[in-house]
Amino acid sequence: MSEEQLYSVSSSPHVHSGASIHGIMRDVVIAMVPTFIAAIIFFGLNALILTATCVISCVFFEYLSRRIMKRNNTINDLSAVITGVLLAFNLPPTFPIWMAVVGSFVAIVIAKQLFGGLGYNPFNPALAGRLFLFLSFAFAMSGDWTPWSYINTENIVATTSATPLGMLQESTGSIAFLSNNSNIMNMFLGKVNGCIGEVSALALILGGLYLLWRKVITWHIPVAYIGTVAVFATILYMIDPSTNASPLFHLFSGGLMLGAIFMATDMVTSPTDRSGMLVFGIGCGLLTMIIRKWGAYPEGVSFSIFIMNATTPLINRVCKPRVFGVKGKA
Amino acid sequence: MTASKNNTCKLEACVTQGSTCFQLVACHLRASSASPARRERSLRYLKTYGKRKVKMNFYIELVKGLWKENPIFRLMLGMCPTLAVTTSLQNGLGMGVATLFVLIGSNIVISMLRNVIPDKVRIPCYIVVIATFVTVIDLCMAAFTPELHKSLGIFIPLIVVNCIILGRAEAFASKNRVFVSIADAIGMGLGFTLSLAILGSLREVLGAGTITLWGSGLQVKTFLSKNPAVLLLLPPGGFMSLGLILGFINYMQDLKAKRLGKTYEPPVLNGCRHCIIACGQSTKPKEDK
Amino acid sequence: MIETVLTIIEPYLPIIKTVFAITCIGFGCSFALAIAAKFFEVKDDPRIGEVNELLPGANCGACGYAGCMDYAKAVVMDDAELNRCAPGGADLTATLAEYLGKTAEAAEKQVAIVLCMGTNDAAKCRFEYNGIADCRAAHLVGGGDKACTYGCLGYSSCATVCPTQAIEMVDGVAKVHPELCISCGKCVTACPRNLIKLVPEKNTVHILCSSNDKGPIVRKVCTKGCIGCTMCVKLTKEEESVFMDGFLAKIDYSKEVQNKVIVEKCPPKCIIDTTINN
Amino acid sequence: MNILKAKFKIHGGVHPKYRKELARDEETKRLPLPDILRISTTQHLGAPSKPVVKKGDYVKKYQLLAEAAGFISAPVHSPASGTIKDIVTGTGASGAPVTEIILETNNTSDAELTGVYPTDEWQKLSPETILNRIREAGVVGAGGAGFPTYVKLSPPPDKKIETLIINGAECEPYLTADYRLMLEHPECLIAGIQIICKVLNVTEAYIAIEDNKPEAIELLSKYLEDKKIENIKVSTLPTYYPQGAEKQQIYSITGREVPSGGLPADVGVLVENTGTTVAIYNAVIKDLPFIERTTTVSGYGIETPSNVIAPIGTPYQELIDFCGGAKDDVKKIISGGPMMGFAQATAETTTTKTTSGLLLLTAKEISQFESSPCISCGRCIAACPMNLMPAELSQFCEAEDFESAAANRVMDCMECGCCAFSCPAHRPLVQHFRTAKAFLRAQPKK
Repeated sequence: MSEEQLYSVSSSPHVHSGASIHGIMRDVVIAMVPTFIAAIIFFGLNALILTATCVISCVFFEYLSRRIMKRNNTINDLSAVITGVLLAFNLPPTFPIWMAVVGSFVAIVIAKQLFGGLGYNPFNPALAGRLFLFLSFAFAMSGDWTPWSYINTENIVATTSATPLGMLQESTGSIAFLSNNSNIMNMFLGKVNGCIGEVSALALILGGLYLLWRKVITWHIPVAYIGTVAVFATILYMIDPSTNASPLFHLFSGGLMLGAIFMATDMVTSPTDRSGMLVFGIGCGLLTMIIRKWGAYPEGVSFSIFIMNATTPLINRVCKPRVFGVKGKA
Repeated sequence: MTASKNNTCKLEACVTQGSTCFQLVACHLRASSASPARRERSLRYLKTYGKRKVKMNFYIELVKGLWKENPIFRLMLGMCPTLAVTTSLQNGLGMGVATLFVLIGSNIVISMLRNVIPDKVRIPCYIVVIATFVTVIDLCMAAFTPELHKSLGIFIPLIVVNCIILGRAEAFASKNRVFVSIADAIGMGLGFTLSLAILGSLREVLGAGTITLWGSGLQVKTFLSKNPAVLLLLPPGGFMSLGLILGFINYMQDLKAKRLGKTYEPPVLNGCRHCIIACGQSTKPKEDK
Repeated sequence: MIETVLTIIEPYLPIIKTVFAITCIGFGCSFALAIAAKFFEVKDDPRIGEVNELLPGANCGACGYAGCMDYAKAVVMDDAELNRCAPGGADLTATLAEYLGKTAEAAEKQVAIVLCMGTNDAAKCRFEYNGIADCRAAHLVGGGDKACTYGCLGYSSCATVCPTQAIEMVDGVAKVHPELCISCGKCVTACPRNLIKLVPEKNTVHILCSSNDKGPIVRKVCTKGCIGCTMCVKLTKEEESVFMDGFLAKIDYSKEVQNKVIVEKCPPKCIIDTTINN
Repeated sequence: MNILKAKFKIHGGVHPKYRKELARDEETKRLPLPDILRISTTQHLGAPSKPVVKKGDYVKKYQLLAEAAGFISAPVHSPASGTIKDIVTGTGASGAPVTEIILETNNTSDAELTGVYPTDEWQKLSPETILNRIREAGVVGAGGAGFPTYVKLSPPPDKKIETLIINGAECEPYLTADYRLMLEHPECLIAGIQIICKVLNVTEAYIAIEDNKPEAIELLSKYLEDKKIENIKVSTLPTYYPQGAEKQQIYSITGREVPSGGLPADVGVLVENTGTTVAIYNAVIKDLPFIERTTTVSGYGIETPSNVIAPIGTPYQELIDFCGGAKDDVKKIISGGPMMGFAQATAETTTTKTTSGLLLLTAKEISQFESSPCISCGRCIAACPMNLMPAELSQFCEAEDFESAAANRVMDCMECGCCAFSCPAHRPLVQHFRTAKAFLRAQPKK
């Protein structure tokens, strides 16, 4: 008996649903494919190169830092790939390659591995990388770019070099133009200037639906986030349509869709309970609109998610489900 | 040889600090377990620990602040000015020198008055002494280096509550003779200045692409000045660079200990049993079974 | 005359005013402090603080009090025994006795010892354990994976609670470094199998087995287990320092083992003499 | 039709692969009497019973082997005639040491019963007599915990039981013993329910069955209709784990929440397992003590999965051999269901009154735990039927901060395993809670 194969003994349960971190991350990668295709369609080779750079350097830094810290290798869980893709999605198409590598370093090493790796990072690594680049290399982050220019530069009619939100901030374009239907349609499809992964709301929503179908994310954060922005923008629009853009403009401009679907729903840095997720989403929405309306920067998605990430432990503390059989607050 | 000396010094440091670093002592005992003789000596220190009778040495007191008990990199004191003013080498040096001056002055006076000051009101007394010297250096800097004074701003008056100064007054000057107190002050002050200079130059090189020693006259521009990572000049950059330096120091200590065939254990006093962040250390997979 | 003085000190007047004001404030404050000290004084035996200074400050709780300060209070106020502080040892007891003008007998220094030798190659496993690497958790799952139901599980729960890191896991069995042990007894309570005992330091001969099973059963699961052959008891018949408890030989720690030949004679070699083995 | 659909939906729950098809259509078979039975004296929750026989004694079938040692305890009877070989300390299914009476059987039928009552005469007995008979027969909850039924059926006088629920949900994967029992012996089950109703003076009874067992639902409702029994209804529950958990089942059917730390009697409900009900029937009507039970032997590691009636004290190896033997790639032997059962180190462990299943699982079916960090995906919180926050609790447990764990109600955890089942990081959550609960229980009450 003793020389035979011993039976395995562990605590119950003895069966498992089969879910794994790798599987979840794989689903997220799949969900990002439509956006990636959209990015290549709108920005051409630049998008491809940028994404490849970020992914490769993120995986490389992940491997290297785990190696130096003598921890087990975690590149197989694909979280570094996701960080890379998300970081690239948050960069403008003309962004210098070396800066993208620096951003990947900050994202993986400083924001993630120095905190202990996947599961311990208080902030979304891609977001941390983006904010580092945004605050450090403000000029490069607002790089001029005209969509379709890689095909034929003469076809450009209505697009200017600034992002829609940038125009709103500087009031360079008239509010009426920004809110007109064809412009909104362009923004929905992604035919505007912006970071490579944030322009096409359509592709992002497709990815989000896939994630919902695969039960990787729940509806709470995206719906609360986008809903809050919509309500906020509607109120502003109803107060004064001449100085405020339409709610649809706010929904499809900037990184809102990308943030709400892919960044805010990052499991590690968002609350765990459903009620907490709603609070988190509403907080993100409010902060985003406050920054867009009254802040110094045209876009507030990154900042708002980053700030709400910091409040996640607090939200987790407050928003707890009512324990079965316990009357009132636990 | 050097290693044993190191350990002994560390032990002495623990003992003189008078803090409850029993565990630290034990850590070093484990680290020094290679040679029985060394262990024996360490154990002797452990026994005399409660009585705290260690001879003072001017040189040891002077040198310890530079590295072994560097107030910033090893003792983590005075974080507020450290993070706030080190946006350039010049600022770091200025702050360091100002602190050095206050530290020397306050250590001398407090050490002289140590038998006069009643125990219960010692903290107000220290504050008064320190505030006097801070006022002096504040006015002097305003007069002679107005630019620097302007850029350091509120942090010069805030030296009053810098815990390095108060800490040395409380932990050292109030218990020791003037002579060694001066050595302690110089060592600690220089260590502080050195750390600020390192931190300041790092942040300036990366965040602005320059190194400023004295205004725009003594300023070197590096290739980074076109595209500097401005974030490093902002407060988060201060935290990040300080954290990276601390991590690097621990890493180097670890490598050094490995070379000597030991394991380096960072000075953790309370252990991590009560830390709520489950870092997975306590549930390492079982080895070789 | 006064006018001349005034003209001389005229430029210094602000300074004089300031000094005067500060002095007044200083006096006022110190007066207030003095009054406050008188009114709000908490009667406190100054000896408590000084006794606390004498204590090692490890706050290990070996004395049975909440910490060193608590023990100092108990020593001064409640006449607690002076020999309770294990880390301080006999020296401290003497110092305290001298300081407080009392007489006290130093407690014998005790060290923890793990009564098991079932290393990875000596003891067999019953099953493959898959779960938390913690003895208490492993003990709850099927009673632990070691085939011997008495033996050390080797998941280092004792080593984790040890405040001085005196316990090391060697080959799957905990081992105490006696020179680092401060006899706080934390490991004794941490061990789910009650393998760790505090024993007087002067005893150097130990029987490192806790299995109370009959010989054949022990032999089946561990090559280093006490098989209850009673040889050591017979060899130490005169001094009566070893006795049988069921099927397990135990050292009577109130006596010292003189006949150290039992270390050599023990068939499974589970008796050790620390003076020889280390 | 007397089929009721459960109205209330509990929070959480999971859908494991049920794999009931392995043994669900297997007719219950009777195990030939093994040569050696090792009867544990810890067949139930509470104090182990005290052996009244000694080594060398000759015992007859149904004879008392060990008597109840205290209020919460139950007697143990001999499942066969034979000689007591020894009384030793062995290992129980949970891994804890137990006292075992080793019985060498001789396969003669010199059984003695105190007296047999005709089936219809039990109506005339007083509730006290019935209760007494249940106690003397050593009936305990057959679902898993093994709470002595006698104690359960004597609620404190200030608590009035209004509703009786017979738990036929059998939500654990693989297990089909209760299902077979319902299909094969509906008359025993219904009579058992009527006995309990009489004892407790309850008028309303439900048989709770998950809707993945339509045959059982149909058969029982038809039986009830034919016999014109009005006060017993079949209640169908949606299929998910842990539907069979007492508190969750009460909520599903009645909408009442059993208070934390309370008993079902606090909300006027009593839940009995189907196996227990049949045992009550046997005890009261046939005067048979609880000496055997139906056990499902299943899993991909066994040649022919079956439902077997085995006497208590049967070594698992006998059951495995009876079912065609184990396959080579068996990695885990589990006593009970895969979600809450105990993994066994050997097949030497013996069955008890609570052994509802014996599973031989291959490496493909079982899960491996890792202590990788929590990625706070919240799936455990979504799955927890007690609405706890397992992710947070496990971190408290990992840091050994058991006070905080208790403050966050770790004691309300029923160890159903939903959290660990759905954890993508494969964290051993339930084990953390078990350790914490064991620690907290050992602490003196403040």
